Amino acid sequence: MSEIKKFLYVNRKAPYGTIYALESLEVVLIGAAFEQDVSLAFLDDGVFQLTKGQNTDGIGIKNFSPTYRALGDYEVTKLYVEQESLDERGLTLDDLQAVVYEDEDDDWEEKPSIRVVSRAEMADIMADQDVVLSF
Amino acid sequence: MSEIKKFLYVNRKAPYGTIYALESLEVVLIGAAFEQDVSLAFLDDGVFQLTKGQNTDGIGIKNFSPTYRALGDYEVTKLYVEQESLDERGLTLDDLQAVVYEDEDDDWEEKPSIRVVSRAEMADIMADQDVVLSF
Amino acid sequence: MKFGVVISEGPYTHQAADTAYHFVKSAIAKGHEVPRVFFYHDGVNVASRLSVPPQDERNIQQNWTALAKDHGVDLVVCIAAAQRRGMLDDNEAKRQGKDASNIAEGFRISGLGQLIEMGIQTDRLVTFGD
Amino acid sequence: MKFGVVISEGPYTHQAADTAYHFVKSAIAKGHEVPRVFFYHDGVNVASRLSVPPQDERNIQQNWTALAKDHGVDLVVCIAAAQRRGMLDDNEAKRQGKDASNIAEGFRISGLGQLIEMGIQTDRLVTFGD
Amino acid sequence: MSTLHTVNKSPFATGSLESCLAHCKDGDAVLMIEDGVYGGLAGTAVADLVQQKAGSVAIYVLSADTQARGLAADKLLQGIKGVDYDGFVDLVADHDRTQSWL
Amino acid sequence: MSTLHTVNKSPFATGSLESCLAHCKDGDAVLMIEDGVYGGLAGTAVADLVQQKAGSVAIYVLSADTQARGLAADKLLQGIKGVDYDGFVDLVADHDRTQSWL
Repeated sequence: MSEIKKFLYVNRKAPYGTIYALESLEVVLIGAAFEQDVSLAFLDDGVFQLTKGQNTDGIGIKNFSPTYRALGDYEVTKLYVEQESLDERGLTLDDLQAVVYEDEDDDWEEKPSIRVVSRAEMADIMADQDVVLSF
Repeated sequence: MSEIKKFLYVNRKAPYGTIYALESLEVVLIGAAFEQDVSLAFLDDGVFQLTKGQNTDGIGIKNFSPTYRALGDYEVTKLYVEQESLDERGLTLDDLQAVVYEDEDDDWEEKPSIRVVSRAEMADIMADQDVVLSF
Repeated sequence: MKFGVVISEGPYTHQAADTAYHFVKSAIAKGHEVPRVFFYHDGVNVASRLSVPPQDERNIQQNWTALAKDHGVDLVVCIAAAQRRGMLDDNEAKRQGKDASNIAEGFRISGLGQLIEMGIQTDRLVTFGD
Repeated sequence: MKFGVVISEGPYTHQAADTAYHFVKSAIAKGHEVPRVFFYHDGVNVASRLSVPPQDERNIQQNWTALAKDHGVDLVVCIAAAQRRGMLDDNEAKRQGKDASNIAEGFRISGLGQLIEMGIQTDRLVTFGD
Repeated sequence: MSTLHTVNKSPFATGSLESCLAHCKDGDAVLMIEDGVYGGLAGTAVADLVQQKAGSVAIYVLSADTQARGLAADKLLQGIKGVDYDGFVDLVADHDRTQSWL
Repeated sequence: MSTLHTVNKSPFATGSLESCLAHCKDGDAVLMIEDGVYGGLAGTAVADLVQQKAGSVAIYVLSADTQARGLAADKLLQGIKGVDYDGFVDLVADHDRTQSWL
């Protein structure tokens, strides 16, 4: 297991209506222990997973959105969000919660984990992986 | 249970990829014994349920398309198929299997059960029901 | 008014069983009757007493069992859908030669006729699915 | 070549477990290795030994169990996904204080690490889902 | 005689909302629940379609579902009303039938 | 370095095929399986989109799935190739990775 592979977790579904977003996150957290090169892609309805201000008291389902903010502690620091997907949904980066990590290669400076990319860039990212897991 | 209600079974999903089409048909067959006023609506991908020439040997799932042809024996004789849904899918009535019934009020003449209707007519049919079951 | 409710999707995977639960609770609190809830398709999986959700999540099966107990709601699991998906009560397990059952208290297995009957006998029917 | 396979949806409801079965059979027949199949989300429900499909339909669980036996495929059911959905083996049932288990022969319950490990150790990973 | 239509799917993921709107009649009501509430967002690729229909059809969102998803009231299209589960029950009672667009 | 994309949803029901085609690169392959095979039909609302992409991307349908659904070969778009499960396996082996558009 010394080989390092590029893992991409592709998130295309909204949270709460179905469990895929939550169970995707559970894989990411466990996967972090394997020290692979991990990226997360949020496109189509997957971008809704990152909206800020989620409050699930009314539906009685656990709010797991704070967990995204903890990903930096697991050294999961590349969250690619597709611009076109945001646009179609009337969202901007401002509607998403801030997710940051401390860059150990840059004097632990706090940097944003969310990187907004174009559809073409997202296609490039997808084409650069060893393993693609879809949720 | 002497009251007769209008029941509409709404079929909007394709067969085999998911089980909804089959399990909808199972309800229709059981429901026939209750002597209600039954109609079936096929719209959106539901129109694919009625295509002719289905052969499921390769996928190892039971072919239930012949069951639609038996509906007449259960006095289920109103199968409404939406024209616009056919058009969007490149289908015509010719691509669907023939489903017929014998009209007891007309000297047992054989008549088609499939009635192609416009979207506006489908909306009228939906608005004329007591109970709508969606699959 | 009498409401009939259909649940078509399994617990946790889809929100349907949660939304239906809040709806039925509200309907009863507002003085309506909900004589029966019918579990069809993957909805039959809601009835499993073997479910062990994380401690900080709701227990969907237990919520329904409590509702049945407190308000006399008849929770009917479709037998044909249940057999395919491995949901059995003690009788069914014996009849099918299976060594275990998994249906929780408050749920009963019966035929699709109960769905049609619910449609006939209630004033409104609401389906929660996928 | 080594293939890893993920199944994300339950039996009968979605075609995923069927398509995956035909795919794995073909892969093995063509001389590839399929060391492991990982069942996640509702895919865990494929492992139920309590399933009783109609006699004229395929038995999805038995198909997988046979494949595991004949070709040594490691059928891993995700423990976290399984607990929520009421899929337990004897050990888990005892640990959780449940009075029954329902996992079929040939399947074993384990953690999500087995999915990642499969991704690392195989040449290709294919997901069948909804 | 009117119908309550419920839509529980995101309009960006499936065609359920579009099909619902194409089949509902003047005086009907549409209630967006679960992932369906995204159909109530302003400024989206489907906003015009929804806004157009909002003249002849009453459109609601289930507030518990918009809150869960972080959709503040000021992000929703004008004229869309939020209801709680009690309001959902009232809508079912007040219309002659309920049709679920699954 | 190229990717095999699988699509298992009807393009009339969900946006998966459209999203897949918008993200695949020249030289990639798209395999339509299960309800995804409807994307291979000629004369549909999405046929132009698929036909357009078929120049730069190889498009396949799983024959067992087209046959199950009664889609005769002459109803499919030109240039779309049918494969059996063995062909599916070959496609997975021949591309560097497989991405499932669920």
